[in-house]
Amino acid sequence: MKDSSLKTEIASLKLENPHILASGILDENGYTMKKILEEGAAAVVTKSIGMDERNGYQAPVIADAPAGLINAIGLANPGIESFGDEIAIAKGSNRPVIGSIFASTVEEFANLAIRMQKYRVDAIELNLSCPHVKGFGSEVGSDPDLVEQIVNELKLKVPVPIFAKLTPNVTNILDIAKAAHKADALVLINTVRAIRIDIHARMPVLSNIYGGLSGPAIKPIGLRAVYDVYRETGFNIIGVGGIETHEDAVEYIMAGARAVQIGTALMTKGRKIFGELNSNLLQFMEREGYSSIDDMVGIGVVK
Amino acid sequence: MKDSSLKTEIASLKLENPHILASGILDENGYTMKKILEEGAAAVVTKSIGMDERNGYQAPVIADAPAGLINAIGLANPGIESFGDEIAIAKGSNRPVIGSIFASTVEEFANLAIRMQKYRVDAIELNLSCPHVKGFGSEVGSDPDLVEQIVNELKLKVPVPIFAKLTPNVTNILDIAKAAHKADALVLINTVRAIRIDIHARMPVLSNIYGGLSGPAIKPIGLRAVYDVYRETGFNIIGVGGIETHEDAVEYIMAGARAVQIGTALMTKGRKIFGELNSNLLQFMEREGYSSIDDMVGIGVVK
Amino acid sequence: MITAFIKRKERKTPTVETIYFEWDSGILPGQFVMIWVPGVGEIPMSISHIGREKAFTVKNYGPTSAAIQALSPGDRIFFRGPYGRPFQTVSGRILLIGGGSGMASLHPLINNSSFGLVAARSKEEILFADEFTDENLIITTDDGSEGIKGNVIEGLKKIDLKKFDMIYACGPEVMLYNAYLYFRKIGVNAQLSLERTMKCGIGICDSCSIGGFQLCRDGPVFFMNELEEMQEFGNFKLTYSGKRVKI
Amino acid sequence: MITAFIKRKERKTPTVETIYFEWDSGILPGQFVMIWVPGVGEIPMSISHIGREKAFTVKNYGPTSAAIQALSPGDRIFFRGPYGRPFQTVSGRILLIGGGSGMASLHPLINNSSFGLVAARSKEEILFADEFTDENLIITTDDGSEGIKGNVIEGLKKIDLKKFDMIYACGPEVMLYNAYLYFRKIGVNAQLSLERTMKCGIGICDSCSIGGFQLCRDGPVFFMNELEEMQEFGNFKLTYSGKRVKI
Ligand SMILES: Cc1cc2nc3c(=O)[nH]c(=O)nc-3n(C[C@H](O)[C@H](O)[C@H](O)COP(=O)(O)OP(=O)(O)OC[C@H]3O[C@@H](n4cnc5c(N)ncnc54)[C@H](O)[C@@H]3O)c2cc1C
Ligand SMILES: Cc1cc2nc3c(=O)[nH]c(=O)nc-3n(C[C@H](O)[C@H](O)[C@H](O)COP(=O)(O)OP(=O)(O)OC[C@H]3O[C@@H](n4cnc5c(N)ncnc54)[C@H](O)[C@@H]3O)c2cc1C
Ligand SMILES: Cc1cc2nc3c(=O)[nH]c(=O)nc-3n(C[C@H](O)[C@H](O)[C@H](O)COP(=O)(O)O)c2cc1C
Ligand SMILES: Cc1cc2nc3c(=O)[nH]c(=O)nc-3n(C[C@H](O)[C@H](O)[C@H](O)COP(=O)(O)O)c2cc1C
Ligand code: FES
Ligand code: FES
Repeated sequence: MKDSSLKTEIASLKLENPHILASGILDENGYTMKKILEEGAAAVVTKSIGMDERNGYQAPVIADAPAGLINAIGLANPGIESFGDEIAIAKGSNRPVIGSIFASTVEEFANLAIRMQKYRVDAIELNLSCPHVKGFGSEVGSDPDLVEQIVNELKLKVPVPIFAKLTPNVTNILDIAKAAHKADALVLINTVRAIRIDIHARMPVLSNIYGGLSGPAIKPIGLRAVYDVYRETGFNIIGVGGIETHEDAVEYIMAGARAVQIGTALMTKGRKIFGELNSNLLQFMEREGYSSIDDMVGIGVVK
Repeated sequence: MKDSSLKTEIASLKLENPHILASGILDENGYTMKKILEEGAAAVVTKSIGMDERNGYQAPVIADAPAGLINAIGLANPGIESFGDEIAIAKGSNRPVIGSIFASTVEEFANLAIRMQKYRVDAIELNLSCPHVKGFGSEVGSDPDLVEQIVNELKLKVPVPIFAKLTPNVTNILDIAKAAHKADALVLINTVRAIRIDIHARMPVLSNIYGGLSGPAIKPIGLRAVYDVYRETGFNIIGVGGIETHEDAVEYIMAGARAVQIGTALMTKGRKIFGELNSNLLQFMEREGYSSIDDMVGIGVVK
Repeated sequence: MITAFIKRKERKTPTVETIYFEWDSGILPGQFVMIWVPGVGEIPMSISHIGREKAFTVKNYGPTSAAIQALSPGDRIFFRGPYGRPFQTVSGRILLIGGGSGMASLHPLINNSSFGLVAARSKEEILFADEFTDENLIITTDDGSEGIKGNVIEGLKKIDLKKFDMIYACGPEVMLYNAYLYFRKIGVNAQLSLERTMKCGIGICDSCSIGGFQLCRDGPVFFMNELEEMQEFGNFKLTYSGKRVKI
Repeated sequence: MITAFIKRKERKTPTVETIYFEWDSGILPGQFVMIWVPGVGEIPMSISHIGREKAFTVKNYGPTSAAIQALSPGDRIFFRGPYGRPFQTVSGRILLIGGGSGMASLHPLINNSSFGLVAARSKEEILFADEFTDENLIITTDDGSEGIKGNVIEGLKKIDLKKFDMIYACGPEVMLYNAYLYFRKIGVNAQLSLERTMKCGIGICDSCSIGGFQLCRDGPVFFMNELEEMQEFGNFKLTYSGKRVKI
């Protein structure tokens, strides 16, 4: 037994623990974000925000899946103009707020980033990976040239750390990761393209037909992405996909992640998950003799 | 209530029911295949067979995953030379045996297909999709030109139906599906690239590090592939990925599959699964008023 | 998705219908399901009848509720749930305060001795009032076409709230907020079932949140002391897009 | 993957060790686990001690079993299971027939009155013989260094098999096949625990199959009548690659 610390760093962003709320889950309302930070999350990523207000898709926007969930919220968001209030409320917690943005062009990404920065976010996460909205997300994020241009432009325009969130729905995620090499960290992974059909209704459940699969089902896919990218590049990585327990978080950290994000587990475990992860991870580290998160990063990777 | 029939056809292959044993699961030993056909499978696909004997990877070759399984058997097989006996034993059941083959060049595929045909298989399935062996499977199957050459060459060389089994580990499965358009049917999907790390051993569980995720976890991913390809092309499709119940099978059929394959469910349900699927599917069809499988193919697809 | 068949329907008001179906599930008063009409939409709906035979009582607001009312006996319904924290039941005298279709979620609480304060726009829209005895019922209508003319507060003023062991209320947020302020002034405890836009119903999308709580999961029923700390209650809500607006 | 810590080890023969560990799981006689030595390999192993304290008894055959024996008390072990259909236990007199490390899987069946036929290559390799009373024990060794010189069948000939309520046997397939033929001739029932190459342990890879049955799941224990219909028993098996070879 020794004293262990949960602290970790991603680029210049200092975190009290490695557990961050993932984008799109309980992060549209400032009061909710504030509550989740108070529950123990080291930081929250906001819902992905675009230039204009979007209603997203008509419900049903979620469908069940084995050990997971399929969603097609459709990038519902109030538009960057209206989002400052929510960030201000969330920042009342004095913990980092990471602003997620989505767009279809370099210019829009830059525009959004500049405005997010004015709202005093602590980092900006680029959603290059939403799998279910035409013209955004993974359509942008599967083109290495476009990814490179967006990341490079943002690094020129805004001083806060830039995180690039990538899609697993590509033949080779390494190509995209390398294209985003100027980002301060990569966020791996977003959801996996998926469908659910109701055999009695005889049609897809989601009003948008397609959605993104999240939850434990995709954990082995997320781990593969983190492992691959870490082994080949050594980049800063934030792991996300199917994390429900501290063991899942450790698996991602040993595959190379310096922090992790939690999304769908809010459904299965509720907001209290952050407190549980923190105390269970600390116990694990003390029992196994790790003094810091850094001691564990990438140690599961076979060179 | 009316009389329903489970019969279905894929190209010229007539099947008593839509439930086929997937390649790589309980299909290396002729006696096992024969037993599974006797249990009610409409057909079996053999383990993927190559030119030469291969031991595959050292155990551990499987690792657990949420609602699934990760495997890296490594294309263990006795080589085409030695496989005739097993097919002969399996064919004692008088039900179709589909020979699966893997190779890295067009010539080897042709060579294997010709020899499979001599063993009197009823169809040949091309494994263009194994995700965990370098130089084979999905490395071949993610190159549309190579896929097209292989399929076209085989259609010239062998008269039995040719099924092309595709990988979901690509940016756009439609491109590959279209390249394989001369195949008599497409088999969708093979496993999804994945990793499992043991946090106490501090290393990947599989001796090969990487493996392929199968089981219920990938059902929404397989359905997406079937739905997409069926909607865009109307090709004959055999659905595979995470099928455990007749509802799962119906979901695939409504997404456009004319038959389905079952693999990992043999682990959770045992060999008796085929009998159960047959009787439950028949009951469902009678209750819901479908007289044939054909009545259900693709009806869940929104045009 | 759960499916069931509609057994029968009862028209309750010009806009409200009760739809009965068989569902073998233990539901508690105040819980709800998400009902899906394939090709139309999915909306939250309280289970108004929780015995062996289940029912919901739906008001025709817009496309999805209209599509539900357009279904016939024998038709299939699709839903998921049950969701939500139910009303906490107590022994003793209870007061039920329902505004409009809000009576639907209170319906399972009605018993021989319960007292009802039923509010509606007008006479035609009064819901479930016939299930209370005459001496245990007060009606208010906005237009005065029956009972007291005015809103729920006008009705509340006629009642000695202190004689009840628990007060239950459900209806539009403005009504609930005013009732809440009144209860606070009088100093009585109560359970209020709120409504917000709901997309997921399972506590992840944030569209139903109120002061950091997810109505679909932490609620829809909240106690007075919980409402106290919810900065947004009666004040702000987010629209379908997530835009903050005044209530 | 389950993990536990080694408590202690006991050397049983020059090649065999019993390794004790704590594992809170209900194991039945004849069941096995897949033991993983990270970086080396994964192999099937019977649980030889199934009480509160568990143990397996491992013979040094090759790389993975050697690596297991190289572990020390306090070291972590990794395994998954328990797997397999156990021995069916009976009340009455039982005969246990073990060849080599085959005694490991029979060990949990040993009781005060059980009779043992323990076969080994030579004196040094005799396993668990000391757990039978002298009058209830026959030993055979291939080289005659102890007990009867010869194989198990030589020992069987000395025993009146009919007086046992059940016979249990475990060892190399050639031995088991000959025993099976002998039992059939005499007309007695028996349960035989077989061995085959195992990769998955959970009934999907086909590497352990025998006559259509998966040894890891339908077995490893089989009854006489089941062995009867297994065309491959004592005859053919598949190698690690899946190639059919004569046994
Ligand atoms: C816990 C709870 C219990 C309830 N119980 C009952 C009950 O028992 N009885 C009852 O009558 N009512 C009940 N309601 C209210 C009921 O859910 C609403 O009346 C219902 O949502 C109305 O839907 P509609 O489609 O008929 O009408 P509308 O409100 O016109 O349409 C709503 C539909 O459109 C979607 N939508 C809304 N705004 C937008 C937008 N800007 N862009 C795109 N889509 C949008 C919504 O998700 C929904 O699918 C309850 C509500 C809650 C929260
Ligand atoms: C149900 C069951 C219970 C058992 N119980 C016991 C027990 O209690 N005690 C005991 O001592 N033994 C037991 N065994 C036998 C034990 O599992 C083997 O002795 C063990 O597999 C030997 O492995 P090894 O690595 O030490 O030696 P080797 O046999 O030299 O190596 C085997 C290893 O190599 C792999 N391998 C084998 N052939 C090849 C090849 N051609 N190419 C690549 N890899 C290959 C195998 O998967 C394994 O990992 C049991 C076996 C079974 C089936
Ligand atoms: C309901 C829902 C909404 C989501 N919305 C977004 C989003 O707006 N932007 C984004 O980058 N990711 C979004 N995601 C993806 C998650 O941030 C995360 O990458 C993914 O769900 C995998 O993590 P999990 O398994 O922990 O949920 C969403 C996921 C869910 C389930
Ligand atoms: C243990 C195992 C071995 C497999 N081997 C092969 C193979 O040799 N060839 C092949 O085409 N697919 C192979 N597969 C993939 C399956 O045929 C199937 O495509 C996949 O497992 C998804 O179906 P399931 O979820 O029903 O298992 C294998 C799968 C498993 C689990
Ligand atoms: S409806 Fe999604 S959080 Fe409540
Ligand atoms: S070891 Fe794989 S089927 Fe038995």
